[in-house]
Amino acid sequence: MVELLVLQFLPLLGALIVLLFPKDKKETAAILALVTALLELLFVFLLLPQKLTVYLGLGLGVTMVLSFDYLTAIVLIVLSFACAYSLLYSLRKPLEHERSPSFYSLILLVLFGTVGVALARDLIQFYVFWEAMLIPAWALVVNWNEDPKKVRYTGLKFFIITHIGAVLTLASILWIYSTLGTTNMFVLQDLLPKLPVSTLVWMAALFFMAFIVKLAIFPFHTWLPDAYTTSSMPVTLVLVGMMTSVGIYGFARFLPFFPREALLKLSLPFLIASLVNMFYGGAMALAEKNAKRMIAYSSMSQMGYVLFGFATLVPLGISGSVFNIMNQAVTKLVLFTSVALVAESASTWRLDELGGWAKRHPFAAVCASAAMLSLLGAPPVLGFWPEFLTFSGGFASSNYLVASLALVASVLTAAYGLRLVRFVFFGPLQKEHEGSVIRPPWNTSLALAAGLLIMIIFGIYPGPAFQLVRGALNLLGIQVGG
Amino acid sequence: MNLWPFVFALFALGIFCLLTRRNLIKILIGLELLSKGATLALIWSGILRNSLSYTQSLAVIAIAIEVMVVAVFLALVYAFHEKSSSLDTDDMRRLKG
Amino acid sequence: MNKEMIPLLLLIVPLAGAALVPLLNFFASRAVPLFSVFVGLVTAVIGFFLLGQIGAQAASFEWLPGVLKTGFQLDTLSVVPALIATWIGFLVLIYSLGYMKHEENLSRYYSLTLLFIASMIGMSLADNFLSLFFFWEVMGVCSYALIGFFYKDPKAASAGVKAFLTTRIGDIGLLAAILTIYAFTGTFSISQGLAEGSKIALPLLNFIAFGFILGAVGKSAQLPLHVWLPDAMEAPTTISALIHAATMVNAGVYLLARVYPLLSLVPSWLVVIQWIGALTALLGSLLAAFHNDLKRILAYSTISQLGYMVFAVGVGGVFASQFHLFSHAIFKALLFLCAGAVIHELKTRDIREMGGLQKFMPVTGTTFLIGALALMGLPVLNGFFSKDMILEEGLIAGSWGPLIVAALAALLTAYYSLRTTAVVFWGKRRTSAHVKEAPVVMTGPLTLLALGSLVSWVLVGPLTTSWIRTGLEAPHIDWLELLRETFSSTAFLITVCVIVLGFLIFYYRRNLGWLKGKIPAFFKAVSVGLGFDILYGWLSQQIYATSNLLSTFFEEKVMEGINRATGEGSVALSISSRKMQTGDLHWNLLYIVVALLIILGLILW
Amino acid sequence: MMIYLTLGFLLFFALLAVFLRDTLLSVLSLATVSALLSIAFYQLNSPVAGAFELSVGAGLITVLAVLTISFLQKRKEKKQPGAALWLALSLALAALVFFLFQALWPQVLADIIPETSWGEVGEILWKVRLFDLLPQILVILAAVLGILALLRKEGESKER
Repeated sequence: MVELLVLQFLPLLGALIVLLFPKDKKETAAILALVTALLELLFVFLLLPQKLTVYLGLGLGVTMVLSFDYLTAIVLIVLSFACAYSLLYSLRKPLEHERSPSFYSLILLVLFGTVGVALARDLIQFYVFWEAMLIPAWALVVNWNEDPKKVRYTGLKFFIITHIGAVLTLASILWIYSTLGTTNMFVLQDLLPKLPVSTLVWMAALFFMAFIVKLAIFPFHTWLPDAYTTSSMPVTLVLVGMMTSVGIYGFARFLPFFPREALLKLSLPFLIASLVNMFYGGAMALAEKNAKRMIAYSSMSQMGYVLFGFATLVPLGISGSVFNIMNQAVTKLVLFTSVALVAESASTWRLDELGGWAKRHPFAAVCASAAMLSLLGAPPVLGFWPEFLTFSGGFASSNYLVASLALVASVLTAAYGLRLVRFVFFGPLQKEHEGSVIRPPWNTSLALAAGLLIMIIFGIYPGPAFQLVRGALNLLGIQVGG
Repeated sequence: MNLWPFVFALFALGIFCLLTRRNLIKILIGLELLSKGATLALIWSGILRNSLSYTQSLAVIAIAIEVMVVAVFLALVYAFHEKSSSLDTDDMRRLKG
Repeated sequence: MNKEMIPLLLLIVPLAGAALVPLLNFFASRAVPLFSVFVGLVTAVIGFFLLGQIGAQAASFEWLPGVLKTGFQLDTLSVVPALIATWIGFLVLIYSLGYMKHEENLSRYYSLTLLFIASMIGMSLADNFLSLFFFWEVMGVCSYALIGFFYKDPKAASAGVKAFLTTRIGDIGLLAAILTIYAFTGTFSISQGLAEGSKIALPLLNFIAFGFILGAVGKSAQLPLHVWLPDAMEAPTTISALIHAATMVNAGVYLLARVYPLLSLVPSWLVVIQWIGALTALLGSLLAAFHNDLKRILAYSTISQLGYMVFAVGVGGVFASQFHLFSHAIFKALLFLCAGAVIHELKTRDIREMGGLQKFMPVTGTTFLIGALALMGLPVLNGFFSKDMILEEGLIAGSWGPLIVAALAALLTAYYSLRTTAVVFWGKRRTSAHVKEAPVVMTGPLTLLALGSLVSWVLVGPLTTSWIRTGLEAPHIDWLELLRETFSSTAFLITVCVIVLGFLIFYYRRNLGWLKGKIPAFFKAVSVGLGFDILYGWLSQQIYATSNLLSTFFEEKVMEGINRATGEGSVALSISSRKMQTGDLHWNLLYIVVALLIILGLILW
Repeated sequence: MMIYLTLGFLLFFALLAVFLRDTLLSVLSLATVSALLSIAFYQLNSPVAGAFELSVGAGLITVLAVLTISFLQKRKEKKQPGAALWLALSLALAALVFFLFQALWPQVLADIIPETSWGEVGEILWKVRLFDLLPQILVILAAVLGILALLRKEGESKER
């Protein structure tokens, strides 16, 4: 009972306390925020073996339903890790002048919203937290932006497109409420299968819109490259690590929620959309000349794989996508951070002005290579397992053609991944950047090392992580493997 | 006996005043006419329904509210006049989109 | 020690070594090479113990809970490539002590090499397709990273990318095949998968066979995906010897041999395999005959020899292919390491700048000659017996077309091996560089490998014995029988003919100069590798251009245009609707009144 | 049918209130309207509402409005109302006389309109409409605060 409330409101408490700090105490504020995120992470681990549900009456007939199961635990671990990672990254000396307590407070607010999304078992509550997560994220994108010319447009695009998705989901929620008279997910789980399939198809399609937009599935992807590219790095890390994870979580949570017969009708459109995304995002990443934008597009392309896994509707594929919650977050965080280290030293993100940085940033080179391999699903890094599971889902659901095409898309992924690393780290170093090895700041190194270790350890031995994924899906009634 | 025409006439006059006059005081008068029409309608409906005590109490409340509205309105007028030394609604363009 | 743990230990020791090397680099970077050699030694010793384990049951454990239970398959087919990796890996590590002495980033080199050895062991010993694929990919990653070891050289960086991408195309075929089998049988286990293969419907079986062949073609650098191997020669020569001659490129052949029971269910694909192998053998030897880059010659020769092995699998000679794989690993590693010694001294790879080196580098020269002779298949060297066995299998299978092509390739092989040896080690001295023999850490492995090339065929007896004991099909022959059979077979005649012809061509090569004038197109085509690189380069350019077009036109104009249009449209809408917001009190009041009237109307009706 | 007469007068004064140019005069006409309305209420047998209307509508509002107008116009230093004021005052006086006349003649509609008394209305007000009454007090307080705030703010801004 109290545990879940602590889990839910700890970030909010942290955000409020951090907000009260004076402006000149921003280092303390950052450390406090970091401690909050780490506490949250620790707390999730402490709660991990349990399964809890709390009904919390708020008066006026409103009841909050919080529940903690393995799926929630997975996403909470990833969220608090990503939050701590972003905070650790932004904790550097000298602090950039515009980083203020309110910045750290906003990041914690994003954590609060996402944690709420993960814990919510009431559709309205889910929606409220979904919005609560978008608003601080938007504030971060708009206020900590590196491109003053485009910031208004970017912020507007981010806000409007993500909100369109959210509103469509709200429409579906209201539809469900008006037909079944409740928004409690535990109750709805039994009630929904009683509706006719034709209704359910549309309900589900509307419902998944928010997640589709969040995953940046073509043609709703246009917010992503701009938001990722123009935001300052910690904000990008927040978007990459937390927003995306919550998007995938939404899919994972609500896929078993709708009856299978209805989803079968959506399977093929989703598969095709995911294929389009893979190829389109891959082509964009391949053609891109800005490293940050390239990674942003790669993220979009990767989300195609995630959607693919869900769309197969086969336990293996779904487990691959749930596994991807962990993989995508860690991989993208490490990739962005390590390339950002170079970009900071070279003060450019343009690929044709970079090159040969492995000499001066060897650690970043190692991290970026590992993350790139994870991105394109090559062992012995984490990315191999989710990708393999995703594809095996495709084959197990007998969509041979689509699955084969997805495999072909993975060559495209390899192409841009290798291209990125090759153009940033290999080749001759430009004359004006010659010099000795640069030691990155301790906090960045620490963050990178944590990410790298996670990628390699779980790449070689994915057992514990996959066991968690399996347990999570088991609780949702999906049996993975024998 | 039918008092509805009077009620409507008062209403019409009030609305006419609101829509056509530019002076803020005139707008106040329009509002007042409207509310007086409303009070009259209240009383008359009480007569028709034979619940005059009840409607009277409603009317009392309405009148009390009315006076508050007028007081605030006048304060607003005063404030506006302080700002722009005008009572013309055409000078109140800050609501413009 | 529990005997079941030996294969696991064999896998874990180099893996742990790979993980420890970067750590060691922090504390004592000087000790890294010696430590790696020590790890290699331990691995090699454990490899000997593994010999006693052939056919035994090994421990298995859950890798991916509920999905993948992995273990070790200890039959001769799998143990041989693993042992090649451990032993040649060990020799290469010793050799690296001298060869890589003056390079930077040695911890990266040794760590990746050890990781590679581990993954080769894991790949060959895997008892299920998925862990096979896992290690298969790890090998690819190591190969990519080691090809790009000299990352400052743009050529090396691009070569790594090219190698990875090209093999990746093969890998997706392999993955597709594996997953299709999994979708049908519900297991990744190789033995079960092969046993239940006959239950799979024929179209899917064709798909699976195609996938496996694609995987093998990519990894073993067969036609038409061979283009990455010559470029991979940008790697340090030790790596070329270990990965791109002795071990990784054999993985494709090993895979084909492993899934042969499945392939034999679809005979049409076997024919395809034959042709692929034979044509690759011809192409490789042809290109090797006309190239001037020492390492590239050896690379093309590797391609060609791998073609033989693939051909052998195609005609059903699984044992022959593995026997040749075994021989080839030894003599090709030898050749590469010799070439490495030469390149190390001369700092050039162009054979036209070499010559007359036998006097200055007697050990290297002699061992290179032995390797070259084994390569061309001169009797009593290991290459002779295995190549002969392949040709004999071809004769038995009666597939004449590919066989003739393969024989032609053997002829060219004889020619280019002689040519290379002659140009590099014999004749006039064409360089002014100061040349001396390589140090003992380099010549030692050379001598050992040369010895191996001379006598490794004697092992045919124990090989076939254990081959049969682990339930694979092969005739039992010991080395005496092998001698008798080989010298009395028709294939021997072919071999002798092609070698003699090759000698003749080599001897009269100057008289063949007029050919150059007669068919210039041919020589031009050969000089650009028959245009494969150009074709693929063009294709990738097209892909790149398409994505560029998509990016500049579709993404930035159309998608962004849609965004802007919706934005501007709503702005226009708001501007027009803004006119209603005059800020005029009267208008606002009017709206209120109208709205009230409407509501009134709604209530009344 | 005195009620028609009263309401007819009422409409006439309402028209005056709307159409008179002078704001002060129209405010006074409005006060007359209020007074007439309260007479009408008496005639309709609702003395409580009538009393309220007279005291609040005709009295308080008029006083407030006139105060505001005079306050504003003094600042503008416009011409004094002069004769018009006298006219308005006399009109109001006439209305008052009319009202007294009516008050002395109460039993016009007794037959159709039920009697009510103060006590009854008050009882209803306290018992049935308590829910309205309490917020109303709040509204009054809020209004007072609002007025104070508005006036205070202006004063402050002037000081600056």
